[in-house]
Amino acid sequence: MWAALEILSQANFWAATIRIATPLIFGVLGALLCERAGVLNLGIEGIFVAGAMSGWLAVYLGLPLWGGVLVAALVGALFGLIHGVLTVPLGLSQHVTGIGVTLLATSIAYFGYRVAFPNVGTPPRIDAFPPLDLPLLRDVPFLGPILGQQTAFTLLAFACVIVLALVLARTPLGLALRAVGDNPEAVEAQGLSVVGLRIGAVMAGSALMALGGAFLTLSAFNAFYFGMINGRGWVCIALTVFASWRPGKALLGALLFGALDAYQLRLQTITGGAVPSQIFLMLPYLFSIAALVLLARRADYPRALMKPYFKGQR
Amino acid sequence: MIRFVPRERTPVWLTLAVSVGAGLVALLLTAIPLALSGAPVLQAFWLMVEGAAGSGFAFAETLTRATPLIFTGLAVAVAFRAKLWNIGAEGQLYAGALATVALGAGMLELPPALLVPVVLVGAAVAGAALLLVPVFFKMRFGADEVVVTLLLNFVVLLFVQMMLEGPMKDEMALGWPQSAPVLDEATLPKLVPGLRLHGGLVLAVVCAIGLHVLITRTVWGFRIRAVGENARAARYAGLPVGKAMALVGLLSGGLAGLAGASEVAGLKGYLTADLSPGFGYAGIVVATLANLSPLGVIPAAVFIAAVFVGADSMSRAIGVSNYLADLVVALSLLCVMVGGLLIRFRIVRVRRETA
Amino acid sequence: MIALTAPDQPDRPPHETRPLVLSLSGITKRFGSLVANDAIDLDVRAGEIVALLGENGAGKTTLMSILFGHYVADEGTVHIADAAGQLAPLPGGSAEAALRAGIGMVHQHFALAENLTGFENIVLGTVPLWRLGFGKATARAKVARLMKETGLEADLGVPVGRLSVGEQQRIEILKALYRDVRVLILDEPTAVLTPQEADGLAETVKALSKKGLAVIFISHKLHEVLALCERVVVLRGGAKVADRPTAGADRATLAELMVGREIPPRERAPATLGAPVLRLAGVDVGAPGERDRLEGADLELRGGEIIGIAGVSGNGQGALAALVAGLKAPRNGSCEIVGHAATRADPSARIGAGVGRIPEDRHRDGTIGALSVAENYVLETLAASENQRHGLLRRSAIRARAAQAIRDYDIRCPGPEAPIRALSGGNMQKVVLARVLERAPRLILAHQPTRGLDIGATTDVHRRLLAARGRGAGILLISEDLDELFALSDRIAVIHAGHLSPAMDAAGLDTRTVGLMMAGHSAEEAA
Amino acid sequence: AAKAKPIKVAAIYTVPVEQQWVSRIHKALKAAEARGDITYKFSENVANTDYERVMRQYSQEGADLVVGEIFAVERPARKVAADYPNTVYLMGSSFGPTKPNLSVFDNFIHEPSFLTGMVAGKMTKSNIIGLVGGYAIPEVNRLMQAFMEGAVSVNPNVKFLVTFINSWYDPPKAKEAAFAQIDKGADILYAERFGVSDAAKERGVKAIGNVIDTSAQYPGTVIASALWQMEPTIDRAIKAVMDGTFTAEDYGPFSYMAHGGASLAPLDPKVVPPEVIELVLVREKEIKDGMFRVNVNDAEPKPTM
Ligand SMILES: Nc1ncnc2c1ncn2[C@@H]1O[C@H](COP(=O)(O)OP(=O)(O)OP(=O)(O)O)[C@@H](O)[C@H]1O
Ligand SMILES: Nc1ncnc2c1ncn2[C@@H]1O[C@H](COP(=O)(O)OP(=O)(O)OP(=O)(O)O)[C@@H](O)[C@H]1O
Ligand SMILES: [Mg+2]
Ligand SMILES: [Mg+2]
Repeated sequence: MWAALEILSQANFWAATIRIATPLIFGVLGALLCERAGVLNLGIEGIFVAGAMSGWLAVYLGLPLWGGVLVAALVGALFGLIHGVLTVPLGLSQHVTGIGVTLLATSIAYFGYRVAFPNVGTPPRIDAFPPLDLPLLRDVPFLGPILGQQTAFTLLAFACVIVLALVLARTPLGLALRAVGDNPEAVEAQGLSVVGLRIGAVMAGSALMALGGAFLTLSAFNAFYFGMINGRGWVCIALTVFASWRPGKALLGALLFGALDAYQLRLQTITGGAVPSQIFLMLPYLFSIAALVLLARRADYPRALMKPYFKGQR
Repeated sequence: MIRFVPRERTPVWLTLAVSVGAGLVALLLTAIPLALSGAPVLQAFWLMVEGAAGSGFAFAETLTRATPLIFTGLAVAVAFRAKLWNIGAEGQLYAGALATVALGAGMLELPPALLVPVVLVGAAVAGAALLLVPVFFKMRFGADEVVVTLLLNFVVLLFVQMMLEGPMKDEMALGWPQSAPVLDEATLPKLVPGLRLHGGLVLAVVCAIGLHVLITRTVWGFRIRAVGENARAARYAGLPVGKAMALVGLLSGGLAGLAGASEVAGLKGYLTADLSPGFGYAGIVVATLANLSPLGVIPAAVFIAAVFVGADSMSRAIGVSNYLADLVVALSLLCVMVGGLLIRFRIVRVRRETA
Repeated sequence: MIALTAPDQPDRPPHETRPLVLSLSGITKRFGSLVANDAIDLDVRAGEIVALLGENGAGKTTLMSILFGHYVADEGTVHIADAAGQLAPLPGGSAEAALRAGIGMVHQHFALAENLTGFENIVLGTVPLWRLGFGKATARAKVARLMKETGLEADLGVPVGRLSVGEQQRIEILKALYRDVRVLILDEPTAVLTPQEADGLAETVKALSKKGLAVIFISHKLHEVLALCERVVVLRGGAKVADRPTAGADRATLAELMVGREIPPRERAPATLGAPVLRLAGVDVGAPGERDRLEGADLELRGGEIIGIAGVSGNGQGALAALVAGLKAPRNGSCEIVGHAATRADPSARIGAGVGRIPEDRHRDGTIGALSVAENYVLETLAASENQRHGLLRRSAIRARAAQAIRDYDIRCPGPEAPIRALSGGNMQKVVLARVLERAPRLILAHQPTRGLDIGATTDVHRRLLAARGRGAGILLISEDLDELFALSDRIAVIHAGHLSPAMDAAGLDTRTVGLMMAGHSAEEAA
Repeated sequence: AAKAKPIKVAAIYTVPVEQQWVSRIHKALKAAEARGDITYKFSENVANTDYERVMRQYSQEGADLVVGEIFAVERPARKVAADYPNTVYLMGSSFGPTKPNLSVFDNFIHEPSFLTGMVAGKMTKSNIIGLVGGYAIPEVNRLMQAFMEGAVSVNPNVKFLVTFINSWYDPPKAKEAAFAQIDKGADILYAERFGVSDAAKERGVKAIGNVIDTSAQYPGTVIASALWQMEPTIDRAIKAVMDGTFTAEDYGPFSYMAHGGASLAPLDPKVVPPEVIELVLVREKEIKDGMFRVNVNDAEPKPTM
């Protein structure tokens, strides 16, 4: 019992929490941006794959690490454009288009990887983002070791939380994005383009999702594997509701999920013999469901979520 | 600038032309990766057709793969009709499969005429029970069912793994995590000797017809549609909204559960954790292609299955990486969806200037 | 703020010499085979208030939507004066262009983002999107000045979704004025306002027009039109059939112009009272903190009479209606409906007891848009043996009865199989009415039964309600339209802040008294 | 009947060819192709639902030899083999061969795994060794068990941590699992999955390789590896097909050290103390000579802390 609690006092546990949470932070931010504008983006799982693959490939082919990050974002935005065009002006079902985009992005990434590397034994590697070297913080007890294990890519995630929160809350663009997810007619009637705003939001959101994937191949690890996204995208969709579509809560949700995952990995090493490993692996999902059920009443959905808007039609 | 104007009626030739056109565009797009990987494009297309329907074997394989898709497609169609966004058919499929081996692998000793129905009902109940949880959460707490059903997929899959490594593990399988095989008495009959086609297909078609009748002809079907279209008005009109949603949950989860039973008792014979390569998710695609019509689910499922089986065997025949198959499915899906749009709407160019 | 800061002109120049600000010519718009606008010409001058009249579906909203760039005309041109007063063509299909040219529109169905505050809704789209901030201080000052100048008061700091319709309406207008418009379109702005609010709006509009603003005013309430507008333009079947000064016109002539035939007057026989069908004693509905609640209500409604409930919406009518309709249960007190004690929230039990319910919002509560007319017609009686046998729908029988109702009630629609969402509001309401009256209910709840309906449809609804009363049904009529209340009710009760006044004989009441009571004065003070 | 070279070989894998296990088969077949002995086609990531169809398609096309892994499709695979007597099958399987044309193999590299366990047992200072695996299947359990047995054989005080991540390819997750074990005190990690050695390298602890040799990528970190060579198995099967002598047999033994199917990667004296190397080499010789038998234990390994 004591050992189970003691885990919480380890700096390494918190460091792991942040590492595990980082791709989720990107993913949840991306998903909430899309949904704030009224578009559910189930393409997320595939966009993660495409981001992981393209970011990694770019670096493998010689681009600097941040170049890889940029490439991943652009690839994500491209799939966002596909999803956006199909669901916004064409008004196709957001569920199915999303699943289609996941299939498309995944299969393009896999097929492309296999065409590029037909004969590899072990997947080739790159030099990933190194852990941060923070001259002053390094010596701060507890916090120093936690931050010292992170990379600059993680800082980008935190920066994105702040930027997105500010944009949504404070800027004219944020105002328009929130409005278009609530009532596109209101946006149209104020002379703004519903299609432009929504596609833009989906592209930007998808770029963020792709960064989540790229984090896995450029920072958390240094090679691309088939199947390595392993459902992380879907988890982000769940966390978006948990986060009530707010960037701050998105950060919280991702960290919570990361903490649960880091915790179960440690708990497994203690009690793994007695309890099937699957029980631990279920924990984060069960916890998410419980949290959702408890918080559901307070979640305020973007009212226009999943509702296509056609100008000049009622 | 373009606008979509709903068509008052769609001529048959247009439906045909658009369907063919969508297929052609999908092929055109597929030609790009094919050409990039240096494959003979035209031959590849021919091989695709051959692979999906070029022989009795090929077509039976297509139908075999379509069978679970019909079930999950129906499961999604009935749920989406009622605006119950069930993304959890995958998990419900596994729940049904689990029930199938639990009941059919030796626990009960009954003649086939009894054991098969018992197993099917058990699987349906298991799938339904799994969906009723999110339905309850939705009705009682307003919890978003998209998310809950999605997350339950993970939980169920882990649970299945746990059972297969633990209590339900087949000791005869030499350690590999799989269940004991279902008894012969619980096995769905094969339709054609030597082919994998099995009784699940017949059951799937029967379910589709049954669901069609239920939705269009019965009082409860009416209630489901009414609740789905406008739950507020349905409640105002005194319809039993809660019961209708529960019924939808039962039907949807039950059908997905049957998909699991059909795969286990009809095809595989036992349960492994990789029973389904995403049949539950594909069900969403199938249902939407079918425009949520139960009868439409059948051709939609066959279409998706044919594209996959055809593209998969084509990739093998010309020696291109078989990841191509998923790519072809994705492209076909998106093209067909855009095509469906052209069938439902007229696209009108509008002038910007009125000068 | 060109329009509002222009020097006040106490002595307006005569009509013709005022400059032209807007000129539509030959506007035609078709939806499929339907001609919604048929070669319409319309000129509007600065400072003019023009009424646009017509039946439901006559094409008023369509014409204005073209002007505002929501629709694109198939033929015809729009010219609008630029800042220098020069007429220039307006590019079609762009709300942005319309806004830039100085056109503002208050939509029939509000175009507000409910998750934004009033202030945010107003400034939305007025600042380039890529700007980091939007000069909140200046914007706030401008809105404050506008509110002061126009007297349009609203809480700008809370999400719009939490405001009353009246406040939302005011924000819609402020939103348009904030853009310094020269032409303001008001599409049925008073349909959801209380009489007091409507009067206030009229004053505001008058003041604005004095400063040079041109106003196009759409309403089905002819007395408002007569009081406010200088000129009326009438559309019928998409075509312009009249364009004349208001002076010298009366309600009857306008109605006839719109409908193209004479409107028969309502006939109201004296009441023959039956047994009580609704009895409330000390009934509470809704939690104490709730806005729309009922506290200690006493009421007795008998067969053969109509009791009108007057009140500003949000004062408890919703709770009362929900109680009678079976959506809510009484928290305290006793409630007896057609001889049964109503203790639970159970709509189907109410229907079974013989209550006919006409909901306030026919789109959200009354009908299911995607289902057919026939299906909506039998929505409440599915389980009845004439509609089903062994759980199977008797589809041809249902269709036949719906076809009969379509004939009886003169419901204009393509047929019983047409989805009800394709029907106009008036015709939709007739389907609801047919459904309710079919079973000869003992008690009828009529909640805003004619909101948004044109004069023809309104008259028809009134006629049907009176006929039901004649058959011995008791009718609880909840309405914000005092004219309607006085025209139909035998007795009138006023609801304010959850408190229901005793029902008073309508013959002894006047609109002023009721208006004061609606504002919270007691009966004694008001009298 | 004898067949002229190159014979037609098709392989069906249920995972991508990068997966360690499958990569060994793929590599051996590629080598045979390079020699000109065979023409080689493969399908990777084939779902078990599709496995039978793919088997039939290759058989139908006239493949002489079909290689693959039928752990989850044992029964249907045997039916297919019976239907195509002109094709022979060499399949990874938990069961025995089926006459006349289906042979089986498996990764029996528990012997070198035992030896790597000895290295680990000798070299751990904390007496805590961590094992991170994908799924607890026999092919994984067997090696982990042998490894643990080897470690205990030289160091009875050693304790084990075991984590399964429930995925074949999630290196970031495997890495986190490894970090968790290091935090718990493990100073040697058994790297069943990609990602574990990376964690070891980052934290400066040691790792034990498995199936493939990654010591070049992690110099000084990976201190010993148990390797699997599929060449003896594959080459024998190819030869049998060419000679027309292929029969249903168990190729399992050809993955044993004695046949060169399994080996211990060379131990680096700069990393592993000479006395340990010596101990291990003695045991290796005993195994090869048949003087020492390593148990095949397919039970799921449990942590012992
Ligand atoms: N988006 C649309 N698609 C098809 N038809 C339409 C559309 N909008 C309007 N119409 C048609 O145009 C006609 C005019 O409708 P419009 O809304 O302009 O009427 P209106 O005069 O504003 O009626 P009301 O008084 O009820 O507001 C309607 O009869 C309708 O058939
Ligand atoms: N989406 C649509 N497609 C086709 N016709 C439509 C559509 N929406 C409205 N209409 C047509 O518009 C006409 C008028 O519709 P509208 O909603 O303006 O009626 P209304 O009387 O104004 O309703 P309300 O009183 O509720 O505002 C109807 O005759 C209907 O046929
Ligand atoms: Mg209108
Ligand atoms: Mg209207």
